[in-house]
Amino acid sequence: MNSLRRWETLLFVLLLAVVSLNATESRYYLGVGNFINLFQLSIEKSIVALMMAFVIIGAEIDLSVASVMGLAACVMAYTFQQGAPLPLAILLALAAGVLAGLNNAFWIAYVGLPSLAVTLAGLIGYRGLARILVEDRAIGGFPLWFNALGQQGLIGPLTLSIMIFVILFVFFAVLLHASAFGRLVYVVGSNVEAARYSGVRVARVKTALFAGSACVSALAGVLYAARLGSVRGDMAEGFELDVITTVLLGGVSIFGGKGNMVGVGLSLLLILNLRNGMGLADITGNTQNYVIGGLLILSVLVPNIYQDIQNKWKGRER
Amino acid sequence: MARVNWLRRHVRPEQLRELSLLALIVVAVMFFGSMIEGYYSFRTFNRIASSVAIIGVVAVGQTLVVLTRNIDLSVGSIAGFTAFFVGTLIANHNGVNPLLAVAISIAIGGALGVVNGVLVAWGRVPAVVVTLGTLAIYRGVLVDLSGAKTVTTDSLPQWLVDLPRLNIAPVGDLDVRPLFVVAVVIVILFQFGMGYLSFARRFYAIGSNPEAAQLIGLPLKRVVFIAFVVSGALAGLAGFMTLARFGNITVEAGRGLELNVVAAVVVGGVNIFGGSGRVTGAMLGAIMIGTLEQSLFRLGVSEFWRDALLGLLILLAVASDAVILKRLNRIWARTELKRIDSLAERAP
Amino acid sequence: MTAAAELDSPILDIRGVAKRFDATQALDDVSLALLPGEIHALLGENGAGKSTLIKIITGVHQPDRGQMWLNGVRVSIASAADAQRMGVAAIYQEPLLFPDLNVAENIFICHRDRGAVVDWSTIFRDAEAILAKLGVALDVRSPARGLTLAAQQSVEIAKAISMDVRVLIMDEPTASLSAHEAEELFRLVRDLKRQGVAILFVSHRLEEVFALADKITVFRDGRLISTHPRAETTPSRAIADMVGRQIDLSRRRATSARLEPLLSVTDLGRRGVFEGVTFDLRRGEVLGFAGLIGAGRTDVGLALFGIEPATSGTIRLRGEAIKVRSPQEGMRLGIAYVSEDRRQLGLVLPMSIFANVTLPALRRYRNRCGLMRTSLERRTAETFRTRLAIRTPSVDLAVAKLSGGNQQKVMLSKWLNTNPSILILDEPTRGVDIGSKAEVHAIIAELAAEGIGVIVISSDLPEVLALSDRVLVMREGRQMAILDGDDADPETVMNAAMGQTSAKPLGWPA
Amino acid sequence: MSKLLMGVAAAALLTLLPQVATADDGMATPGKDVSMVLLPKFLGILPFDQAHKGAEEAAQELKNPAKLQFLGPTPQNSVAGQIEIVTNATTQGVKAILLSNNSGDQIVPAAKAAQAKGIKVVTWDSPIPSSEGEDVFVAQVDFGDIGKVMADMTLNLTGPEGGEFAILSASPDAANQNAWIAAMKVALKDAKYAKLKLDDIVYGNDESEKSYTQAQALLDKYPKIKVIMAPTSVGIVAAAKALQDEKLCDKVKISGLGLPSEMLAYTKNGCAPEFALWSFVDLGYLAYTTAYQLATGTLEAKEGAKFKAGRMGEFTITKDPTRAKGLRVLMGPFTIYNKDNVEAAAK
Repeated sequence: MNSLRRWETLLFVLLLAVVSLNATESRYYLGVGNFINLFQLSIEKSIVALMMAFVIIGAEIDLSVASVMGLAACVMAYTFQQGAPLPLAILLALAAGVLAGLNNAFWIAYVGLPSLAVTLAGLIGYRGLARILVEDRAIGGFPLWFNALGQQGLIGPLTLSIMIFVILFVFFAVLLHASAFGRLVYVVGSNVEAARYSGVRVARVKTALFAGSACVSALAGVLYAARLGSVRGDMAEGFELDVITTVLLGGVSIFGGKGNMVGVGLSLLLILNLRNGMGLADITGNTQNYVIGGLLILSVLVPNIYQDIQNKWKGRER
Repeated sequence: MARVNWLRRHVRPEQLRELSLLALIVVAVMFFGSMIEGYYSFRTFNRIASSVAIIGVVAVGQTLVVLTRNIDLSVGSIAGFTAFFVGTLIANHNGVNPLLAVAISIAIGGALGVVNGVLVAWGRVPAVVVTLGTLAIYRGVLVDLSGAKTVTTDSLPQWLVDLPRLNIAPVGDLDVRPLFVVAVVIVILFQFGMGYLSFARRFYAIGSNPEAAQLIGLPLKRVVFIAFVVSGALAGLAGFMTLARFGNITVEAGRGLELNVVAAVVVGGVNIFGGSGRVTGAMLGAIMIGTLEQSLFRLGVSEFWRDALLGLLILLAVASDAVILKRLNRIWARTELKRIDSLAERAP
Repeated sequence: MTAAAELDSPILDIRGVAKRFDATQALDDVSLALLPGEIHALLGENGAGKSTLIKIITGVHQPDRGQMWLNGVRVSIASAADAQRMGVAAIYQEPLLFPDLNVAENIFICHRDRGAVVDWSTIFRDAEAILAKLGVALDVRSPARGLTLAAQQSVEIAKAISMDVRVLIMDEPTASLSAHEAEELFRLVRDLKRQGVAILFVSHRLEEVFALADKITVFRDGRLISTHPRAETTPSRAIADMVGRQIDLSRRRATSARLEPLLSVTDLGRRGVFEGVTFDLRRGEVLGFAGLIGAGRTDVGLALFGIEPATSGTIRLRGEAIKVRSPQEGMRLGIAYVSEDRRQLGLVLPMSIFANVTLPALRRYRNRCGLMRTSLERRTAETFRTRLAIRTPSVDLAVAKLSGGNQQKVMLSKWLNTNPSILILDEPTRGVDIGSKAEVHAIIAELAAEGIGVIVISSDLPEVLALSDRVLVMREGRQMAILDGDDADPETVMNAAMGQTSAKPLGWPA
Repeated sequence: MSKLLMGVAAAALLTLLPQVATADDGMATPGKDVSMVLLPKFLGILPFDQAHKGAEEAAQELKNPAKLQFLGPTPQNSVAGQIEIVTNATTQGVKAILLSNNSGDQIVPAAKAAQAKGIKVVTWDSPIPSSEGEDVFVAQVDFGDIGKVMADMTLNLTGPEGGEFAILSASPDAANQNAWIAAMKVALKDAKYAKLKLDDIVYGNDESEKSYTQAQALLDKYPKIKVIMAPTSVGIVAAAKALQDEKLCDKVKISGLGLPSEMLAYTKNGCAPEFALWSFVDLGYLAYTTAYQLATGTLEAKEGAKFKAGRMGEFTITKDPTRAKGLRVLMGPFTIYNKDNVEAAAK
């Protein structure tokens, strides 16, 4: 408990440091427009990260999120191109996402396979399906209202995606921390056997986790398509790295059962500001990628080292 | 009954698993052969062989890592990193001794593997986290250090450019190409090594029962560390093979290799929970993937069916390990018990 | 092997060893000498310090203070590998085999001197030779996966022998063995003894200890209380030393008036696990399940609760035939199962007391929007805290921070909160201190008096006898007997549990 | 109707033109502080590096005190990366963005936002297909001409009897590639090329491994194929290597757009007897000069505007005939390389 709170404090201090560094280093940083951009440029990943937090707290992992994003976008584009009205195409895309999630859930929750292997298969397989649909083409030419939803502010400068993100963040925070479902996710993540012996329908909880994760990813995929105005088979490739990093950096334990939405929110802000700051300092996306990769490792390594030191210290105290 | 017993005594469930994969490959080849004109040709063989070579070598290292209940997702980045830097080195110093170049490749790969190994074994960071991180880091460092350059064939010495089409032992039209030979040698070496070296048996022990390994004092951390170093070193070698095969190396070389390799290992029957699986199985997995990769597009269907099928194959492989193999093991154990019982009865 | 002259000087001499973990003094100034050709038994309740001592001897832990002398030389055992090199080996309750390695490899896994290359034909031959010496028939080429527990223990012993062991530590090696298998094991142990090996034998079964040991040492609260040659002590004295006082678990008198059966079980079975279980459970009755570990008692409990559903037989609840296919169904029918393994199966350790208490009945604490009513949860937890005297500063505390006895009470609260009509308690006092044990017993009696039908599964025979109205005895997945009230004396129960009719079990308090 | 309107508008522009031209005469004013971002499709291949060199050369000549930022995404992240870089550059308030567009029209919202803040968006190498959000496109050569040249080179290699060929392109969203392929298809309608048959178009995504295997795949799938046309510098070398490794250089030929230094060996051994290219150094130089003049106000992005681009001489902004809308500066001819001139160019 204590160490958790300490982690969030650390994140907060880091966030303050990054914000003040950015503010002194770049005079363009503090501005409404930049803050909107900062969110908007990674908004889809942020949305997916919210649900990924649930999955990892439930002691599972979903590597297929980025491929599901791509699959949903491609299903939408393909059916639209085949003549379906766009709202219908969007519904089909979301349905495809849910199906993908249910497929993951079936193998994990009912057959009992490790989620790492199943979602790795999903990472490869769903991407394959997406590319079968659109092959090497780029499909665009969506109605203007659709592109506008992705690109322009809906209320003031706030875009639809940002508003969806904010609503989902509040919703998921309540769901995780105050609802019965959230309680069950923690229970399953902490001790799945105890959950089973307490009459918890573990398979159902896991199904909800993976279906939810895929559904949110599909939504994010559609939003991504709206923001870019066109769809390609390789859309969102590699996003899973950023999403998982965000969640782990937020203090969610890779072994499940630990973590909270405040931490995830702080880690999101930290990563977004860090990326934005580096972007404004003309550091390319590539460098940003490996800084994020380093953060991912450090977010687990540092608490480990801290624990070691603490143990040693205790040993000496004796 | 007698036949079951014969089977039981001579074939282990794991070998049965490999045999069925082999059968699946034969079926796939026959299917493609019936659908595609001129499929049974040496060209097809060469094509599959050279695409299998690189995946196969890395899959051998990945097998060791997976045996210890870990995973190495950074192999693609390691291979790319090595291919690029050794490529640059050779481009700048055309006189570099070929063997030295190979040694440097292995050393670079091994060094990157050391980082993974230290973080996993001593830093106690889960392998997925470490290697997902180094996947990004190694690639990122490569792009930054490369200064936006490309290694191109024209800057490489002739021996390297000619390497992939060199024919070691011409058997009629059949070309036996060096890359494939390297892969086969590595597989044979490791197959025997894993079977006969005392140290290698510890990989199985540790993946089989890590708690017990700890209690009886097996060097758990060292073994995990070495698994990552070997995986890195072989990925480095694969980097050199990539350089030789493609000649032109951009900073993107080897991207996505890790997915193929993990797929090969899992399809090849190496248990994702560690402890069981063989190098030959991983190689068969690589051959299955290579066959799909090199054949599907000739059917006239989208090349991307390969990925969809690959996802399905992984699922089926893991599911069959979890469900069918467990049952087979139980049957095997039961017949064993019966045998002991009857022995005990005979000798009171 | 060992010269007679050396017989008096200890192989392993432990002098003044102490070890502390955080707040607990796990071992305090313990001195112990193991002589060659001697079986030295170690007794003590859970947490008395036995396992800490074993871990220090095998190099898993380092002592804070004290010395160890091996064959008259002072040694420090820094790792498990060190211990092996010095000829110190341990066999645990759960065999530590590698399921994917074959039998021969398992036997020789600790050998570091067999060269870098495995010579399979030699290793198979050597393994066969060792097993033949032990009189065990096993295929040395087959993997350890799928061997019975007894066979696995044989492999463990073969492993110890192969290393030319001088000190063998056996930590509850018979806990999972059938009587016949245990007898086989003892034969091997006596063989080793004849060869001059010093054996440290840890067991909870007094009858084994008194049948086997030459010397008996009792631990309590990390201290060595007494060491006696077997001839100079008695089981009741040993128990007194273990608990610190003479205990009197007075017999619960069976209430005479019997109502109609609450639960009727006929010929219940689960394929390959247990079969032919038939009994009635009445309201207000405590039915004891006795038997050795692994006799299938827990499996019957799991089948009744629905975690591992039965595959044959019928269950009737208040006369109506029911099927229990999942824990949810079990709970709906008013059945509760309190698991034997608190830490793994019973509690969610990092979570608060109240969250654990309300977990099975989560639905009742949800408002219409699906949000948790935590104040109501806290109130429930407070009720149980008072009722069962759970000692904790707050119900918000993580369960992990409670003592074993209080954790057990949280488990009870959790299931009482589902208002069960049938309560299945699996090893309700395992790892619980003696004071809490009495409290738990009182609670069980109280619950029965309230009309709940209680099934108590326990390996602690005095406990079963003291608590139960009737005792059901199981052995190797079969029901051996149901003993009514006064018929249930220790001898009868043990005879039924061990499948013997003649041999009187040794060492039970008279 | 719209044509008429455009005609009127063009006429109106023409009348305005002399005034603009006289205002500053299309001559650059050196020494002005103009911050610029040079944004290639992605980092890591030679042509873009050459363009960077050319741009730096121009920057020195113009004595621009502001450092030129050379920022690019990684290939796998090209679209999102380009959008991010354009957006950040907009926030930073640079004066001009030099973009080789790899994002199709996906870049439009970001580019428009940049223009709204007064930033000049000059595309080079690859334009924005709809030309929205773009001030002017600095075209290396006329895209229609490339189509014709590609058709000619193919016919040269197959000989008059014609035959089957395939195209190995970069990414499906690269506007320049798509325009060239489209132009080639138009050119193929001419009776002269009636015997050429286009089998397939495949994409190597500017990754050499993917391009290599795609080239192999073409050889397997179309046994009668005679030419692989690869209008991308990464694809053409990879395909040439594949052909060489397959020992098929005597039956199948490679052609397309490539760098002489990288193609030297293949031209000499006959795998790729003929290919074309322009100077990326010049392209970078011209793009920089154009953007500098637009940003300093000595040039306006209007049809007919003339300007001097240092060592490269005078250029005129015209309508882009290869797109529905949009303006372009046409750099000038490309060179066709063969065994006679490739060695000299490779140095």
